[in-house]
Amino acid sequence: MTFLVRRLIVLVSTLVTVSFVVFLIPYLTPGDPARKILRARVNDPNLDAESVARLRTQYGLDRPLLVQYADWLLHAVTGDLGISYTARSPIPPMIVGAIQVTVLLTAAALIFALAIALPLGSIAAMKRGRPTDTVITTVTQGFVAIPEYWMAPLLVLAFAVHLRVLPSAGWTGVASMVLPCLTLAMRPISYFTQVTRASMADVLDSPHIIGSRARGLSYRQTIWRHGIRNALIPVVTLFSVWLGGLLGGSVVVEVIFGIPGMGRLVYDAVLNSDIPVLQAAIMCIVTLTVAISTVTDVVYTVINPTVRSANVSS
Amino acid sequence: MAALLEIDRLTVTFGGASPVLDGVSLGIAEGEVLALVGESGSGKSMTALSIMRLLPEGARMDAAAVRLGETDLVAASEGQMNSVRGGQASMLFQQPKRALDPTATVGSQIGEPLRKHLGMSRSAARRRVVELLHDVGVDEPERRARSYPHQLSGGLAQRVMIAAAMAAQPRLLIADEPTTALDVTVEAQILALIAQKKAELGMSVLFISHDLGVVASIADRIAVMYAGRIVEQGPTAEILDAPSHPYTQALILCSSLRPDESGELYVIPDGAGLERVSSGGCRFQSRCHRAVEAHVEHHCASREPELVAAPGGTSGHDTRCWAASTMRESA
Amino acid sequence: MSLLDGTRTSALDSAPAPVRVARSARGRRWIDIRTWPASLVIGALLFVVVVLTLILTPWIAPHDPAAQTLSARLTGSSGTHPLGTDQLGRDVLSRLMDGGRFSVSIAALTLAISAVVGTLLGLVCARRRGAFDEFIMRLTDVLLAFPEMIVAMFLVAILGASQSTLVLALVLGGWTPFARLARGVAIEIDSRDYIEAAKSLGCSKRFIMMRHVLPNALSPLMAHAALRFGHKLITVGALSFLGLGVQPPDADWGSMLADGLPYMSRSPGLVIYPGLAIFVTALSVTLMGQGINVRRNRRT
Amino acid sequence: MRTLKLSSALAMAAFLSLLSACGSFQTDSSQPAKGGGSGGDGGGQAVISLQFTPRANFALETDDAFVLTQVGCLETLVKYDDATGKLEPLLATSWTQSKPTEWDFRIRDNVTFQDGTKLTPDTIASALERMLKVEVPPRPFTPDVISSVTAVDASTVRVTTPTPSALVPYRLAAVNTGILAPAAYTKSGVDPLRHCTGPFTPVSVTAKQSMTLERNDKYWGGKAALTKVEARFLPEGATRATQVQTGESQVALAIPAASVPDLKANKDVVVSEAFTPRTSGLYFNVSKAPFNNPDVRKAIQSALDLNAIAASIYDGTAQPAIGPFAPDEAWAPKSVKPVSADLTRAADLLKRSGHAPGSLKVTLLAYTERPEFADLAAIIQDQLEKIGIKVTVRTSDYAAIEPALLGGDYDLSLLSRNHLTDIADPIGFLTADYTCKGTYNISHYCDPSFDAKIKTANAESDAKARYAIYAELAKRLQDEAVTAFLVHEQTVAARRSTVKGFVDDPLARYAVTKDLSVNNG
Amino acid sequence: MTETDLRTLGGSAGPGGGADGTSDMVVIENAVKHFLLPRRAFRRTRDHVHSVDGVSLRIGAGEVLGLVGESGSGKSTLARVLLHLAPADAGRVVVDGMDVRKLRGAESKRLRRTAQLVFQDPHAAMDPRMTIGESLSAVLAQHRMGTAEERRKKVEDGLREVGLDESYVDRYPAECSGGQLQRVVIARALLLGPKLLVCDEPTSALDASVQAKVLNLLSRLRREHHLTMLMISHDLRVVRLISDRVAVMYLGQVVEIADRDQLFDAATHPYTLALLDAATPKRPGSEPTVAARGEPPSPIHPPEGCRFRTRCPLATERCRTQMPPLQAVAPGHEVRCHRWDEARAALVGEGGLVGEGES
Repeated sequence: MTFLVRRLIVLVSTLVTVSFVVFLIPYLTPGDPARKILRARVNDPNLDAESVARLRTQYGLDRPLLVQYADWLLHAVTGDLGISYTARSPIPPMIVGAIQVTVLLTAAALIFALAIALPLGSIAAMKRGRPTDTVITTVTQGFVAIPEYWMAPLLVLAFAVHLRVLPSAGWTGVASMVLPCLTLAMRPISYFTQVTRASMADVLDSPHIIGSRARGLSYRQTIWRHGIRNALIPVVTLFSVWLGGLLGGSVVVEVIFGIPGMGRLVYDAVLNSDIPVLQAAIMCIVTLTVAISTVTDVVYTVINPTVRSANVSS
Repeated sequence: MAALLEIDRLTVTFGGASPVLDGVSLGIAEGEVLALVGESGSGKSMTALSIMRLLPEGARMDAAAVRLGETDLVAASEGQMNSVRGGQASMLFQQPKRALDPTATVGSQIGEPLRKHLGMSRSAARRRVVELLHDVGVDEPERRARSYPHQLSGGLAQRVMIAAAMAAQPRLLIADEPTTALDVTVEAQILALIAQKKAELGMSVLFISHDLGVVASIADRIAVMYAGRIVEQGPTAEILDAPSHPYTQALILCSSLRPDESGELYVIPDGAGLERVSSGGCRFQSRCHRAVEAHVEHHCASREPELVAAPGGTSGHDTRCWAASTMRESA
Repeated sequence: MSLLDGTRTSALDSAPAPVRVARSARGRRWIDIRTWPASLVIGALLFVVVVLTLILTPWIAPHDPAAQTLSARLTGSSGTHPLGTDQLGRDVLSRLMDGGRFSVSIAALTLAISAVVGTLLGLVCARRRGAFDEFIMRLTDVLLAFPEMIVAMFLVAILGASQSTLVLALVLGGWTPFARLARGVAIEIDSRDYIEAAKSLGCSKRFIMMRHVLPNALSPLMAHAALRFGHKLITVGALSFLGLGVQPPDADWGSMLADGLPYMSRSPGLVIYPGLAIFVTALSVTLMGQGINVRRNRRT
Repeated sequence: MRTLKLSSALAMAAFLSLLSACGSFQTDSSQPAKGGGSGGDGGGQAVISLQFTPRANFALETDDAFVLTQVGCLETLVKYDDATGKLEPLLATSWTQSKPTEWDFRIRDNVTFQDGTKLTPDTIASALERMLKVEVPPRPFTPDVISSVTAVDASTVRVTTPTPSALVPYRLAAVNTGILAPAAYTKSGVDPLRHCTGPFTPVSVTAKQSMTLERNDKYWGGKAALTKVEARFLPEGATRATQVQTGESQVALAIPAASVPDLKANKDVVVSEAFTPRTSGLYFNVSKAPFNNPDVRKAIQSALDLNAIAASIYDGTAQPAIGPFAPDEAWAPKSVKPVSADLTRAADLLKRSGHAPGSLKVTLLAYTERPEFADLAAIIQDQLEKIGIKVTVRTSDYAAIEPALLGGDYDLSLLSRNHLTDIADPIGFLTADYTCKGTYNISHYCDPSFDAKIKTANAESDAKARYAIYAELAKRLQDEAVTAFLVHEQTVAARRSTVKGFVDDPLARYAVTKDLSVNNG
Repeated sequence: MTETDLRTLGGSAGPGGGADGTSDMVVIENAVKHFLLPRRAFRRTRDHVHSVDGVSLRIGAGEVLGLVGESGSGKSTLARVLLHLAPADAGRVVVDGMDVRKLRGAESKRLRRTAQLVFQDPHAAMDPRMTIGESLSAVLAQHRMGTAEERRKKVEDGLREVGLDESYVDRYPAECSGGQLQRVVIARALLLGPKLLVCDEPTSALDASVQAKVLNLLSRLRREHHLTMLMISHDLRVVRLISDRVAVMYLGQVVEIADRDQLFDAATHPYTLALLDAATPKRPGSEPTVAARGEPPSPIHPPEGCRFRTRCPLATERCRTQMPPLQAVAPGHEVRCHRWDEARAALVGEGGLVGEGES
């Protein structure tokens, strides 16, 4: 499986590059980097110059940058992500909790989007050029242009304030997921529908559909056996791209609905200049995103034999 | 010989445009190979797809009759058609690799008609697929059954298509330019394979090609199409040796690539575009050297000739030309 | 790692835009609006109206967008204030027009920089291949791994919130899709016979780039740019909404929307109008992008 | 086979999402019922929306202590009653100054922590000693002002100070000095679950989201009315307001001014406004031109229309300022009126200072943490424009502008200051903000006579006399226009009309109390 | 022959010269072109496609060489090597006295004026966004020839020469049929007055009636412009029609080369014989004959020894181990086969081969 190996190399090198940039954050932000780094280690924002000098040696901040980086990376890899300035507590539990929330939120929104978009896109493709297609295409295209921070307040106004059927904020159960998921799903619905429609249309036009019908498969069987899978290939890719993209992209929704996810965590870290949390959160998001894209490539390979043998066989 | 396939006045139209097929009538006897010959755009493939009722969306098909054996293909329900396709009638395509689903193994696709038409179990179908592949001359059939279309060469893919087409032992094989995309040495192999299978199964073949040379060895009869019409049909030898329609004659001359005394190859004159042709006269009229001859000119421009027995031809040799009788003499 | 090169790029933000170049164009000029698909016409019209309004704001705005009347705050629409007034008694319509200048120009600026940088890099990659290409493509891999909002927030953390941070943040990740698309299209076009023909006819590399590659690559790139524009506009708004973008006293649609949230039930217009402005503007360019794609596919 | 792979991939995705679902909801498996449902005996259940999110693992030296007192869990030895301005017993029943540097507190009997351990002077002493040793001790209770805490006998705790101090009981009213059971202090932080003495027992916490509490049936002060409380941590003010609007919460604290009219319009909601010792002002950098000239400052003071400001962006929830202290405060100067807007006077003053209209260009800093400051800055910009002062507004987060403020490298800045930061006495505020060596002297104001007055006040044990000095100093700040005080803020809380017994604490210490009940009929 | 020799020869041939056929317009010696396949992780070596693997050829001035082979035989690559569109990895390629592998700057422009290419698919060979007039006059502009007016006139003349009227100047490629567009492509190739025309399957995408027309045009142009031509086709009949000599390629190598008549009448390589057999018009009803087994192996891993051995009915042990050399079997007739002397007798049946019964 040289293909997998190659993907892993890209994955690791990406992470190393990104981690170096992330490591440099305290050096890039204004102020004394040593103080900022120490702040995370010793929990004292008001260090005098003497103790800074002492701690600088104690924590090895006077070593060459690359040595420090290696040290930092080693700590990070072993789960020691430092202490949050604001929370004064170890970071990993914060990240784990936030990631679970965001992954659940995004996955739910995307699965919802798929559930809407796959049938819509397929129907549009099968009714190409007819009014059904026009309506589906036009409406879903419009979804792209809806800002989440516009839709969310309007949804809250409608469903929480006026109708009072759904909670306006929080993360306390399935009901509280409905509005955030709906908000988050709008743009994916649009993209998924369009991609499904296009790829389904491509598949419907491809000669192998005629080929399979000429072997006696009914239209339905043909679409089911030879259409859907082919049409799904680009959708699967898109799905995971969104999954990765939304890990950090759900900030707005998390803020509006008061959801304690990754976006909110990073947002707070930025507002409070909580550098260790920022570093840890960005590393985690990037790791996840890259991992997802790797998994996607593998899944893509599994469902698309054309790529598989090119990658796998010699 | 009883006619296995009979097509009577088949017309296919897209939207409001002039028909791509205009009253095509054909018959293929049991065990016979009929070659449908013509240039690109003449309607050969449309004829094939009409028989299978697989015309693209938006096409309108009218026919007095299209009959395969006892089945009326015009009146047949979609369900009946599904059992005809791949069952009684199979099809080969010009680009075999593209006619196979790239995401499914070759074996599973050959197995489809077995399971569908013969009701085989999955495992029985799998065993039979290997036999079929072996029968069409594929080496290592077990391994090949597990491979994907893109892993096959063109010739191999066409063998796979043949295996799939033969799976349910059809009575009619429609081969739509099955060798055009192949190298010449491989083309010969595929032609031989089709001939061999035809002999083994005793099936009829509708062989579509633009190449008269390819057709010569495999066809019993030839039908020549021009602009959506059959312009001439008859026994292979007679069509090739004594064509009675000026288009057939021109096509043979062109295809032979034999220069005349001045070293020039024969060239069919440019005519009006096809869209102008159906104004009532003979469709070939504007390109036909015969049409200028005074005594037939009148008819050629105003009335389209019927497909009638070619003068001096044997029975079954029909032609669609006002000047057919004078043609023979000059040929 | 070419396996997703084509698909990944456009997947996130553009609708299906397979890297395909018109093989045989009907020889119609762009100017001929009669050949434009409806979505392109409607989108372009809307966009022109929006842009003209924003350009002419200093002359046509009914009020000074900064003029306050604290005694007449949060009024509904009236003759003097067609869209009412905000929490400081400023004219909402004038502020919308003024705020739009920030939103649209920042989105346009980031897009323009991204598109030019990305396209040039992509074309150079396609031409040079080798190590440079490899490096740039790996770089796009890395940058694509960053969700855009995270990049923006990362930069805000480093540089502080400001308009220039906003532009920088959006350009940083924004050029990558253009680079990939341009590279893909250019490589695809490069493999065409007419490029080989031009080479064999002794045409200069410059000529091939300018007359063959660029014109043929232009329409997919334009479609992509149009589809990206709406996205940029929304992202700019999102960052301002979160207080990480345009900083007061300047206001763009995103920050106006955020400012209006507390007054939503008293004066829904404060939330609805800025959102609507973003929506309509984003929609107009998206329609244009779709139209260009439709037009392109029609030619194929 | 192919289909199998595809479906297994999908199944895996579904499984993963399920997994994470379990993960993220597991901590609140004991979901409280939606608020308002009446409980079996008495006051039912309530959901309360709080402004602060515990961020420091409930370390009591941080603001997290406020959360724990607000929800009715954490208790201090002494309680400062804001209404009367007096100290009340809580965990301590009485206190005396045995020596100038020693205070003895008598501990209430029969108080047990929610985990069953008994409250003893020893547990109190070790809890407070611990507080003195943390890396950043809370301001009211630092080693600078407290030397040690010891248990004297079975019912007495002694607090020793380095210098004579009259304010020790006030210090022990600060929420940071609340007492938790010994088991609460763990290596990884403070665990408040079942470790309080208050009327409600915290049973579960969802990080950054909520805390669930049950009634402490063994509370020393008697059973509380509510059986169950869910406290939600909602940092967005508008969200808290919405929660009460929709009835998702019964009580919400710190309602932003903008939401007040909406809530007032809702007949199911009761809005209460209460005093808070917080005044926002336009701070001048008096160390440098042009604001070293009192006339310029006074010109600006006169140009501002405080009534319009209070009525507009504060939506009537704030009062025009008469100085650093609000009129009702004990140490406020009597019968002082806000400076009324007088553009003519302002123009004259400006002319007297030698600045022609239009010649003055200054920069105004505003920080984003106070959402109203952006609008406030816009108003000030607009109003100063009228007397020909050109103001450029720069907004950014507080951390970014603090160096400029402390370093004296700015012209004008908006600040909102709490003048009872440490204890219920404004001396800390006056010292930090306006003495020459003040640690937070943003104005860079320095007047030895002012410092001398402060010194006198510090030594004065008679409250009345002290307050008189404060009033004098406050008037001075206002008259010299050291700071252009804008408005006295108020805290606004909202509750459903079914809620009874709610008191909005101006110091944000208490919200859920024994007496709070929800009556759903 | 040294390089200087070639230069003088090439120079002396001059425009329109070399009709006597004594000088060489093209000399290819041991040309090699391998295409590298993408690198794979943890493989030291990279696979490559042996497209052209040691080909030597000469084309005399004014001569037409036919080049025959199946897909993957490397004939198109050879054309690109010749025109320096796909630079050779090794060997020597000389066109009209210019060593194309060493051309720089102005010299390479001279190669472009000397040698031109006609493509298989005329639609792909024209930029869809440019009118025919734009496409053609751009070529002249690139070579700084004439004013805009002169260029337009020259383009119209060029189009007229291939039988198209000036209305085509303003047409877009999509508005032309394949046959018309192929003529445009030919007109474009002739604009710069080349001496050498490389035709890569110029008629295989066209219908029979159009094919004849284009072939007639090429014959006429060849006569009128004294063109040297390399005529590449998989169709022996096309090559026979127009070529003076014919070379047959298989998997990157020339396996047989001879004068046209010699090749068609006395071919001795089994592969040539198979091609000839496939091209022979079949009598109606005759069984298709199959003269080569299987399909061409992958050019990534060509067989050891003789490359045709896997499909050759005459293959022996020797063919497996030894690559046969290209050996002269008659004047101007070279074959790469160990068993050339027996092949013809063994493989050609009673009826003979192409054309033998007819011509």
